[in-house]
Amino acid sequence: MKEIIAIVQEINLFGNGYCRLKLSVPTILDINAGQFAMLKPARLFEPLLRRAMAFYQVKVINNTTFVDFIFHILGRGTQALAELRPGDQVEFLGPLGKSFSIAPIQKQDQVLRALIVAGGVGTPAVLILAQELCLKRVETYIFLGARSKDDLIGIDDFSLLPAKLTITTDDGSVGEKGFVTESLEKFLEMQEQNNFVVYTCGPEIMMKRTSEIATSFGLKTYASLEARMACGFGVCVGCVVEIQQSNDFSYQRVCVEGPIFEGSEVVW
Amino acid sequence: MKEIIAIVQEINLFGNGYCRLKLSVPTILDINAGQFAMLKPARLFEPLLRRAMAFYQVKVINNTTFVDFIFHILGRGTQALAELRPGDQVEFLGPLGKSFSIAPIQKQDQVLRALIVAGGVGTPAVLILAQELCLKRVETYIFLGARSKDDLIGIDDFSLLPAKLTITTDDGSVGEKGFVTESLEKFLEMQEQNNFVVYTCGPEIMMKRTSEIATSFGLKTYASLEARMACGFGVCVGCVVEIQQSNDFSYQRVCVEGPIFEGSEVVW
Amino acid sequence: MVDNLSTKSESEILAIEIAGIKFKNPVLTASGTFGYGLDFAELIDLNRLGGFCSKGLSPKPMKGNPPPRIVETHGGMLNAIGLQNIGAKAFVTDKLPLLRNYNTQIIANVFGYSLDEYIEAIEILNQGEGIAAYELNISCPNVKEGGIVIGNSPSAAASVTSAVKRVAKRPVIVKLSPNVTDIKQLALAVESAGADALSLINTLVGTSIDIYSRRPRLANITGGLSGPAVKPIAVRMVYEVAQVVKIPIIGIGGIANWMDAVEFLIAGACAIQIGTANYYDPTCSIKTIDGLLEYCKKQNISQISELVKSIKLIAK
Amino acid sequence: MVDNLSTKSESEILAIEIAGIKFKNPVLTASGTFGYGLDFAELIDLNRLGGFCSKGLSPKPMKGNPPPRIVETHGGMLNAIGLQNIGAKAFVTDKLPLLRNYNTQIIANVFGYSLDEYIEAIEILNQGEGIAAYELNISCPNVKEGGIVIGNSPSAAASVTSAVKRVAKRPVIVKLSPNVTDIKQLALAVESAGADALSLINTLVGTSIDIYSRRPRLANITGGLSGPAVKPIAVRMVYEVAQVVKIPIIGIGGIANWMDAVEFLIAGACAIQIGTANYYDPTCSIKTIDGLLEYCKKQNISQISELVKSIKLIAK
Ligand SMILES: Cc1cc2nc3c(=O)[nH]c(=O)nc-3n(C[C@H](O)[C@H](O)[C@H](O)COP(=O)(O)OP(=O)(O)OC[C@H]3O[C@@H](n4cnc5c(N)ncnc54)[C@H](O)[C@@H]3O)c2cc1C
Ligand SMILES: Cc1cc2nc3c(=O)[nH]c(=O)nc-3n(C[C@H](O)[C@H](O)[C@H](O)COP(=O)(O)OP(=O)(O)OC[C@H]3O[C@@H](n4cnc5c(N)ncnc54)[C@H](O)[C@@H]3O)c2cc1C
Ligand SMILES: Cc1cc2nc3c(=O)[nH]c(=O)nc-3n(C[C@H](O)[C@H](O)[C@H](O)COP(=O)(O)O)c2cc1C
Ligand SMILES: Cc1cc2nc3c(=O)[nH]c(=O)nc-3n(C[C@H](O)[C@H](O)[C@H](O)COP(=O)(O)O)c2cc1C
Ligand code: FES
Ligand code: FES
Repeated sequence: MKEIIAIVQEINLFGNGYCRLKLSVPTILDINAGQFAMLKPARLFEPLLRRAMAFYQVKVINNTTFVDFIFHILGRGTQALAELRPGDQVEFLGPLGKSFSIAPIQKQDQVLRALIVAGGVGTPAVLILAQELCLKRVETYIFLGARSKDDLIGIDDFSLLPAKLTITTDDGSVGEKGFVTESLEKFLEMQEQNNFVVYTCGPEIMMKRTSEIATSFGLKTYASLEARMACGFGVCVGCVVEIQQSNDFSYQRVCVEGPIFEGSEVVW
Repeated sequence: MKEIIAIVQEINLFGNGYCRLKLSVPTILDINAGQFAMLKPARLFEPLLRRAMAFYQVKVINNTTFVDFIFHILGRGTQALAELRPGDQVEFLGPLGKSFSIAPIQKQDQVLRALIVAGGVGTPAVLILAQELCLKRVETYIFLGARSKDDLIGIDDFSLLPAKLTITTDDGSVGEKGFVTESLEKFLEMQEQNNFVVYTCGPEIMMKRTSEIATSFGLKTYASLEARMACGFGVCVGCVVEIQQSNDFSYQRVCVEGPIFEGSEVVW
Repeated sequence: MVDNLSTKSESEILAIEIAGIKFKNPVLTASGTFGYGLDFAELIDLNRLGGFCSKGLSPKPMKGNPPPRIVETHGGMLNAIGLQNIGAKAFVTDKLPLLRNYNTQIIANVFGYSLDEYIEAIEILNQGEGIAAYELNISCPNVKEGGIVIGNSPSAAASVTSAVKRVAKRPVIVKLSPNVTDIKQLALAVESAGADALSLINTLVGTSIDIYSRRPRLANITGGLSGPAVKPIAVRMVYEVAQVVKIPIIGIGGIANWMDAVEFLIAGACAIQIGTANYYDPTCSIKTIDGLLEYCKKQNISQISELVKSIKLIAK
Repeated sequence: MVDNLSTKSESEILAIEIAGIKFKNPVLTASGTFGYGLDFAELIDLNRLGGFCSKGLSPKPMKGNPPPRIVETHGGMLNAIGLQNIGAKAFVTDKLPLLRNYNTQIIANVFGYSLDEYIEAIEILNQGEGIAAYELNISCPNVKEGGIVIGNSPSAAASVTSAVKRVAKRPVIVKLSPNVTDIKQLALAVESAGADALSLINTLVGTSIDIYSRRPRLANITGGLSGPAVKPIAVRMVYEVAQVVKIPIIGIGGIANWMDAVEFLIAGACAIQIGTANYYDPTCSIKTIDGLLEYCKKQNISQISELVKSIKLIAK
């Protein structure tokens, strides 16, 4: 975790109100799949709090780390981030949180297959994971859902991977029509061997449903959760989610114990 | 008074932390010497309040009014204004306040002479006045004071006028060394006929001293005051200054009854 | 949904009634932030407003506090105007005749430093034509009672209320101070004393000090905090009071757009007042009316009163 | 000026003493915004801090409130964490041994829902080595007394204070609630009850409502407002309390930079705590220390205590 000033390299608006932001961070960062940063335009008085953003792409060149984020422009914080211009300074804190673990896939005698289910602005959080899985030659199936064609994120980058990619849109403007979880269920029903580990990131309702479907097929799900965050590094205890383990529950911090939790343990 | 969105045409930083801002206002505004506008970058959440800025230059072309401001970058509001870039939108309210009156000069049988004393960021407020006086062929003497060479404002524009220009700096880096009020006093002592009307804008202490000197020579002073403003158009009653008239005093609003007051009536 | 909302007029959707007064919409402007109304005529169409509250009026004109009177803070401002005003009589003779040309409800905000002063002001205003209601500002010190702030004491607030009710020819709205441990007590006391409605909140007491001169930034040392900074406190107080009183509530405090207005209505306010936002966004009240109408249409709300106190307390 | 400031060390200029505890500078971090201290070790040099206050500790661990627990507001945030904490015992056994490696003052913030709980927590903490003082959070409801908030009643606050003082082996700082009509009364009651110092302010009660779901944005419905938005109220309360008590005051509320810190010192605080700003500007405390030192040097202040309560009330 580093608290440092990053510089905007590129910024582009696209689709239905999305923004892609490339920053250069003048240090070497060790970033893993599923981690995030807290961002805020430098010297901005309002809003006060930084915004949590998952790393979409990471590249280290010499002593600089180049990081990409993709976000939906919604409220005051993302609006302010979207108004940044190349050369502007950004207050950067990261990398934060635990990463997606591919250990569960490899721990077995036989290597399992990976199944990634992402929706909306949950999509950016799984690209690095998908890259890593493919690099490790894990057989990987990716399901990406979006409301419509103009809400699809990162198709270009996901298409480059040697993974089976299924796209769904709610309105059918591209790919299969319907919810991504419907495609997922059909897919699993058709499999002879259900030797998958499921990774998911997206709207809560989508992750909950994914987790339910996975459980019904006897699969484990790792879900990357979102929560309102004040600090992003564990001190405010504001970002908790209810986690059920054995017979007790506890409130765990999405920014430290998460953002990735086992789907079956989350009290959705 | 119009409440309208203006567009940044040009913005330049210069000297010891000064900014020159040119806006286009998509309407015809009738602006007079000494009036001001309330400005704020559009959609900025913080600071809340607009900032009062005197018109420095005004030009109407077709249905658009081009207005220039010069300001010192000090606190949060002026910092935010200084970060504007061409094309950005600015919330504009103006013109506001009363204007410098040249009637006192012309009301007499014989036409009097004008004496303008300005200092620091009070300087921009008197350029239009000086232009108007020169246009009306009033014999005009201009005294501009600044801390140093790098704090002088608008010398290029003032030099173009057929007026006698005296420059003073506190450190002597250009023009006469010392306070502008010292030069003023020397000047008045040397005059055979003290048939001046005095106009002043600048730091309070400078205007107070100018008014005292003028009074001692039997001259009237019109001073353009500053006050913290919330609204700029008379509704908050926050910007008052104490004004003594006959035997009673009242608190008068700098934004409506001012910003120009008779120096001898101001309780400094 | 039975009604076809698209055929409903703005006034059918937005009209509300408080203490028998009909407002064309629930958007009012707050006392001290709208002058005597006329200054805004150049900037907005006053006829569109639900109503407005005059600058606080005392029986005699008042000079107010020495400057500096205002300080900007993060998300708000402090003011110590000292209730400078032209006096109730000048309001009746100089302002009302002009204001009567507008089709909006005029609420006269009234204050005093003693019970007698309140009554004196009300009696002058009773003579004025075109006033819809009185709003009592009780956040001022009572000089006779050793300077205690009337609005900080339920019993003092109740006695001002009942005394004013006895003479007032118009409905009386009592404006509550937020600088109290339990605003519910204050609200209940004032309700029992006969108030027709409540408005809340007035400003919170604060101060600011210049770190170089080490002097207070306000000549009065302390001032009243207003603006978006105080909104969460105001919404909480409206919510709390709405749980205990039966009379209508007008919500005030940091409202800067239609979303803020909706929040207050859901919390329990029947109408709202826009204050500080008038300064930095002079058309805020009009934009709020437009926004409320659009929100109602999109949310299938055929009459805005459906929103009032519609907060759902069940989690998730 | 006799001293040559340029030869003075940081600690000579900035050191302060409160209730017999020596702080290397007046910059502390506030309870609930600094975890148990260790989470910050990766971001700042803890040895530079005057001190820090732990997250509020109860005798037993607490799970806290269900989420959502926070809402951002203009200039601040609401929180309803529900005092989730690891409990006093785990603090003593798991955190203190690590914290003792740092050269800074550790203040254990303590709360309870009854008098007994306060005493139980203090007795556990008395066993811990390396705690400089206790800070009592009295802004929680007393379950036995029908849920009244201890900190809103001078008598309840005084009885907690004197009970804790009887068992506490370390100085006791009482942290005051701002949600009261007269904070001076509260301060005086707690001072008479034996408090060694006061800290103020805790958060202001507020709420926020989602306008589409019409549900409160916090599962707990209301929460505590903190951040720059509340600073003017906090400075006013520090100023007021400093006029009436003799014990030292620690100022809290919206401090986000050294200028804010100076303002609180001038108002009457001997030290300050940084809260919410730690979240969005994790090095804020260090920058504040640097800024205070520079300010002192530029203003020819040879010892920062010269600033304390140096407010000049004479106008102009
Ligand atoms: C670990 C993590 C990773 C994330 N990665 C991405 C990403 O890659 N792309 C992307 O578009 N978004 C991502 N988000 C969500 C992003 O942080 C929110 O969209 C953003 O905080 C909303 O800010 P706003 O200023 O637009 O909204 P506002 O309405 O101004 O937000 C108000 C407050 O609510 C919080 N908030 C609102 N919505 C969310 C949300 N969905 N999650 C968390 N906090 C919220 C804000 O942080 C802020 O404090 C991520 C969130 C988390 C927790
Ligand atoms: C009628 C009028 C005309 C003005 N014309 C000019 C001009 O042409 N060029 C220029 O540089 N400045 C001018 N000013 C002053 C300018 O408005 C202030 O410099 C500016 O308000 C300071 O804002 P800030 O954000 O830098 O300071 P901040 O420290 O952020 O200000 C805090 C608050 O104090 C107020 N304030 C601080 N200093 C002043 C001041 N000197 N006058 C009024 N309010 C103040 C601000 O408006 C704000 O509300 C004028 C002021 C008035 C009243
Ligand atoms: C400069 C100023 C003057 C005010 N004067 C009065 C007044 O005369 N009478 C009154 O009842 N309230 C007065 N108020 C309080 C407002 O009416 C309102 O209650 C308060 O500002 C909170 O609302 P806001 O946050 O929207 O401004 C004044 C507020 C401000 C900022
Ligand atoms: C998320 C959060 C948790 C807090 N927890 C505690 C606590 O456990 N005990 C306590 O005394 N104060 C607690 N506080 C209050 C702060 O210590 C501080 O008094 C308050 O936030 C005002 O300061 P600020 O505006 O600088 O944040 C908490 C504040 C926040 C924002
Ligand atoms: S965001 Fe503060 S603990 Fe997670
Ligand atoms: S600035 Fe509001 S009355 Fe002058």
